[in-house]
Amino acid sequence: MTPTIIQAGTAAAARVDQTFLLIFGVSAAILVFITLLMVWFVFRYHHARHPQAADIRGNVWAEIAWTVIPTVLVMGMFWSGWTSFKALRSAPADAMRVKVTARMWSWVFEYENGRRASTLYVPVDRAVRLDMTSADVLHSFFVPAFRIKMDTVPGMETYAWFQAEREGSYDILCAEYCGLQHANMLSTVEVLDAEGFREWYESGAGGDDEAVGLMESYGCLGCHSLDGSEEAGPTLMGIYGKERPIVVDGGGTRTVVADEQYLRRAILEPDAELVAGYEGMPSYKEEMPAEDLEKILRFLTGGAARDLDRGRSLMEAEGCLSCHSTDGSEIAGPTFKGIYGHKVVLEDGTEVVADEAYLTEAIRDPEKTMVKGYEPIMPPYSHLSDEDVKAMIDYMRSLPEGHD
Amino acid sequence: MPSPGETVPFLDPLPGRSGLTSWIFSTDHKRIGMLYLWCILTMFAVGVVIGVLMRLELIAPGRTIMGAQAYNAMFTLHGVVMVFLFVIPGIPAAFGNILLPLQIGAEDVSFPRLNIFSWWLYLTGAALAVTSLFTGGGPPDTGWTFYVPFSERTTTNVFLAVVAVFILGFSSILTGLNFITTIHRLRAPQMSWGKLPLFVWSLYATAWIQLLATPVLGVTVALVFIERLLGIGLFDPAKGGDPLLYQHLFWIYSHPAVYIMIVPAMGVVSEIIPAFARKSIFGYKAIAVSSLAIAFAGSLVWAHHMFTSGMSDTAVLVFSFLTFVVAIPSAIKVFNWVATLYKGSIYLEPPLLFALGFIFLFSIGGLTGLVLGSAGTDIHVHDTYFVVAHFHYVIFGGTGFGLFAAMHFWFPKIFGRMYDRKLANASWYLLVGGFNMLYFPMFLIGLMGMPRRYYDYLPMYQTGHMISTAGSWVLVAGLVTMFWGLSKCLRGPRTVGANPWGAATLEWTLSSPPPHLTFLDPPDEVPSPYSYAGVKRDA
Amino acid sequence: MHEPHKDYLGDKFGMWLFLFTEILLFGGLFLLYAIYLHRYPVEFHQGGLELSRVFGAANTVALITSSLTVALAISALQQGRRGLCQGLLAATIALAGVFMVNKYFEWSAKIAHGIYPGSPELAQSGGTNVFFGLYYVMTGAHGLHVVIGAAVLAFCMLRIGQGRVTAEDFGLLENGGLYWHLVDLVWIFLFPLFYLIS
Amino acid sequence: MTHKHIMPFGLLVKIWLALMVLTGVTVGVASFDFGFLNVLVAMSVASLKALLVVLFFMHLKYENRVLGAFVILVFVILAIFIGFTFFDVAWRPEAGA
Ligand code: HEA
Ligand code: HEA
Ligand code: HEC
Ligand code: CUA
Ligand SMILES: [Cu+2]
Repeated sequence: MTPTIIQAGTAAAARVDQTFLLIFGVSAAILVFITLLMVWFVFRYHHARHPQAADIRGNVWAEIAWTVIPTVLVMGMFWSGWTSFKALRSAPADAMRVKVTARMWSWVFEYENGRRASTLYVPVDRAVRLDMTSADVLHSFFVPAFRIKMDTVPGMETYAWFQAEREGSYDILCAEYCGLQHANMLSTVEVLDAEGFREWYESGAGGDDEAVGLMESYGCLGCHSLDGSEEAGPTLMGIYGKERPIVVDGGGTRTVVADEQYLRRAILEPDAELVAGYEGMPSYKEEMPAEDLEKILRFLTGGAARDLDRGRSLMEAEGCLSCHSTDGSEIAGPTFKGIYGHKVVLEDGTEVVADEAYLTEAIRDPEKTMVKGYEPIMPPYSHLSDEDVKAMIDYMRSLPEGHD
Repeated sequence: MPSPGETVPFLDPLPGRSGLTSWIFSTDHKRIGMLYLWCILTMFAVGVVIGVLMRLELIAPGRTIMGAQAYNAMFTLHGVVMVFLFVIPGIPAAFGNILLPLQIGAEDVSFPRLNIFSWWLYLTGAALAVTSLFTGGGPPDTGWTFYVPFSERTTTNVFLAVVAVFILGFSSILTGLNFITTIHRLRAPQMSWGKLPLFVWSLYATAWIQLLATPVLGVTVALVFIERLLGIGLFDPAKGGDPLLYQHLFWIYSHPAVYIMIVPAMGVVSEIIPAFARKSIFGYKAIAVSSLAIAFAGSLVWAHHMFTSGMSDTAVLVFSFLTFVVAIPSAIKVFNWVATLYKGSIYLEPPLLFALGFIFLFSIGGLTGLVLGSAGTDIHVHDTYFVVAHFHYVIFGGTGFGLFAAMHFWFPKIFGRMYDRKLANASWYLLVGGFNMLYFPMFLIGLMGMPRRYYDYLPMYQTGHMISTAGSWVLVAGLVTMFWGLSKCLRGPRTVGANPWGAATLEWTLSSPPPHLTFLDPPDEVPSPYSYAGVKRDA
Repeated sequence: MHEPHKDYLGDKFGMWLFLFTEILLFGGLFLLYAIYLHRYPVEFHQGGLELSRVFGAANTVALITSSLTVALAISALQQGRRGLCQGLLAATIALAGVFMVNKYFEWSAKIAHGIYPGSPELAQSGGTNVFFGLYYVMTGAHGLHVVIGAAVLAFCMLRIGQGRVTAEDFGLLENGGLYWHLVDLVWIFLFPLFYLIS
Repeated sequence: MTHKHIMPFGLLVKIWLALMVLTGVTVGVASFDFGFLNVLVAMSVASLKALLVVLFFMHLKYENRVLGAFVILVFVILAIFIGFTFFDVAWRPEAGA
């Protein structure tokens, strides 16, 4: 029994607890009253003690009393319940916003700066508003300590909010039945102090601290911001995947998507593609060693995990690992252990070798490559970029079959 | 010279008509009621076994006796069997069929052939539900609520399960239709509305819910079927549909359905309490009217199951308010029952014990229903074990105990034999004790945030789950004792006279068991159902 | 053996109760209709334009007329005019046939245009898909009732022919007629909701 | 047999004529555009037609009052089911609000 659950973690939760107390108090009193009365009557008017029953058929005043009194009581409960509900629903306008996407069977939290995570990091004493949806079936976002719960519905946006009063770690549970792994669709809210949160948040925006440090040291940050504001150069916040207007020689612009290759070129040969509206920038071709470049690129493309490699962290965040194991055990889908290069039997009986092309298709459009013996429950991951998919496949390659 | 039909007890064969077919093709309401009773008890046994297996699985976190898929199928079947095959038909189809015509002095129900047809439908539905276990893509794993989109996606055998539910719904509708017509048309001439036994009133109110709410369930599950088949997308957001509308349609039926479950049990209690207090029921009119009020107001509150579903806050306001309104008629009943005991001359026989158990357990269940009806608190406990505890208290503690009370009350009438009262009393203590041990901890872990339909759970909930599982064993012991006590005497001679309890409704004027044909001519005189002056308990 | 006595009013009462369940069965679909109309007024408007008013109106006339013929058939039977009654019933069933044939052409035209449940053309179209989804489900359910109703009336004809339903004992026909009127009743609402919604 | 009330042919035909006229009216009105009023008009006409069918073709006018009350009850319940669902759908916040 952890006290973090029993103790209300937000002011709104404390308000809800008052309603609990009111209803439980009144109910307990009524229950005890009725029960004692029954027991007493059965004892007192037992036929041995009271051989002749009285002839009483009713009493209008009694009926009125026990209609009116409960009515008053329940109206009180209703009102208290409604006001505490309002407290749970009234998100302050300046709340920090986090996008929540539920899918079988994991949570993805997306911050305003584009950082994605599967654990919800928030600062203490700051209102957080969660805008939620689901990628497949119904789920429900439930944090017992904050007394909040809201279904995530595909095709619809719902919301919840909270303002944590204490630092700590609070359970997130999925409270709407969603299939096989419903019970394991867990995560946590990590409430950090303001400083700790800022650090985490910005490391999210800037890859690991090291990458930010590097960019500082190379002077990138002298011209580019990481928070969206415009300086001498375009901001680098959320640059990855954006459409860039590139100046064409003879006038006008064309559009290029900022993928990894683009970013690489932008750093090494900035003059080859100039973003409209800006002057040129120095080339780093000579200056920057390959490993530093990779670190910065990794940061800019959002694969910013500190301790896990990019493929794995992506697969954790996207929820792959809630259905696929990496250790040979079966969850809902085939294990990833030793998958690369192995033969796979498909639903229609054909055999294929799990090479890069196959695996890419299996991730992007799983219905096309249904593996025999599994349910068609894997959602398509068509939103993933080529780099992301490649990183995942590289990670799978790193899991060769053991000898057992 | 009376025909054999007017003298031979209905349990015994008539000359020249014996064997199984004289039962399964019978149009006699008493025999049909018995058919229902056996089926329902069988389904109860199935549901109970599944329930105990679920408890075993939950004794510790992680896998204990089954995998996640198996567990998900278990609670789905447990819910479907218990709701659609046990409690909904339970009291009305079994005891209602046997007693309704007897209590109003009618020869039979209005449509006897429809009556047996409805049993056949029940049997078909039950058979399909059981078949869904072993065929297709495996037993359905959606929960008894069949929420979309999951129920449209899972590859398990949802098709068969929804067909079963559709057919069972039809069966329930036909029973309701039959009862309403019977009560309107076939009351003995002297049986005015003001003299109807309260059990009949409760059946009447229930029948209206069956009639008007069940078709909505029918069309809802039919839509799930069609969606799975054709993928029209009426509930699919990618195709313009709205998954929440499924929930509205489902609960438009399924909330009123909980009153189909409880109202007949309330009727049973309203018969038993005055009979054993030897005193007229307190507030006859209030109890009768409150049954109708529950039936009507119960149709207005369905969306209280959807406070966290993403529906509008306005709807939360309205439905929370109405939910509190529907609690009031239940409160009125409870107070009238307790008042009936006042200054009675009480015989604490097993039926009364079970009726009092009903009041106690139903009150706990109902009062915790207030926590669920209140918007702010429901957000926290929705879809947790708090809800699981609430509905087991009202369904098992309420309807279940109501059924047990009915069995102990009318058993001598139906079988002409008296059960072992000592065993009956002993089983009551085991049942009440085991029941609270099983379900009370669920309130606590629910408040701590333990979600329902969880195969696995965090370690902090383990103590509660362990106590609960142990409680299920005590409850098993109680049920076994109870059925042992009831069945023990079935071999013995028929010794019970017409009126062992000294009750005043019409069925007690007939021999026990009643003959095949009863009330060929309606009784000339119909006394008030609760006037015990001059009614003797035969020794 | 003892024969339970006939309860003419009770039978009719039971039939009405059964009609209530039918009303609520369709009621669930009308509920969906109302909500989706509220959400997609424009798509429903355009969907309605795509349906043929001529077909719809013709079917309305057919059903209303068939309702008249059953009602006349009942009066005819009560007056003891058995032949007339049989003729009117035959006309009713024929009108049901007209209705179904009409429906068949209407549906096949739509399906030929790629508008059918689950068709790729519809799947992407949001509100329009919902409109046609409801169109197929509701008119389909109604069509099923037309077929059942016609079968019930045919059964009544048979019983009248056998002399088991007579001028004195007409309950069965009356109840069959009630069922048929319900089918008409549902159509009276379906027609404007799908064909005239603009 | 009790209660043998025979509907005269003439009356039935008159009702039929009325129904046909109403059908014509509703089709005719539909070709004008009154916006949402169209739905209202169409539904009012349909309800009127339904009333005629129920009262005369279905003979309800000559049945027991209780039955009439039940018919009303059924439509009230249906109206509640549909109407109350609008407490949800009509008040849903727009996405992103
Ligand atoms: C027999 C069945 C039965 C009965 C009778 C009830 C009765 C009630 N139920 Fe329950 N309920 C269920 C079966 C039942 N329920 C089931 C099966 C579910 C879960 C479905 C699922 O999701 O699977 C459920 C779920 C459920 C929910 C949804 C919870 C959630 O999912 O978040 C709610 C919310 O309002 C609710 C409320 C109520 C209320 C207010 C009553 C009231 O009618 C209770 C009235 C009774 C009393 C109030 C007690 C007696 C009175 C007194 C002792 C006098 C004093 C009283 C006062 C002062 C008021 N129930
Ligand atoms: C009538 C209704 C009813 C009854 C009686 C019960 C009875 C029991 N239920 Fe119930 N339960 C439901 C209706 C009911 N349930 C519903 C509707 C759900 C929701 C499903 C869903 O989520 O979709 C549910 C869900 C549910 C859950 C939650 C599952 C989850 O969310 O993960 C649990 C968990 O413990 C549980 C346990 C039990 C147990 C242990 C019993 C026990 O009471 C069983 C105890 C009885 C015994 C142990 C007796 C054994 C006796 C014999 C073997 C002899 C019998 C002999 C004869 C009859 C002749 N049930
Ligand atoms: C909801 C559960 C689920 C999630 C989440 C999920 N998968 Fe899958 N995955 C499956 C299932 C089930 C299959 C097998 C059926 C199929 O081929 O679609 C599968 C198949 C695959 C395959 C082919 C495996 C083989 O044996 O050929 C690959 C590769 C794969 N997934 C990668 C991923 C990646 C990468 C992610 C995350 C970005 C992911 N999956 C997320 C369930 C899931
Ligand atoms: Cu996600 Cu349960
Ligand atoms: Cu409810």
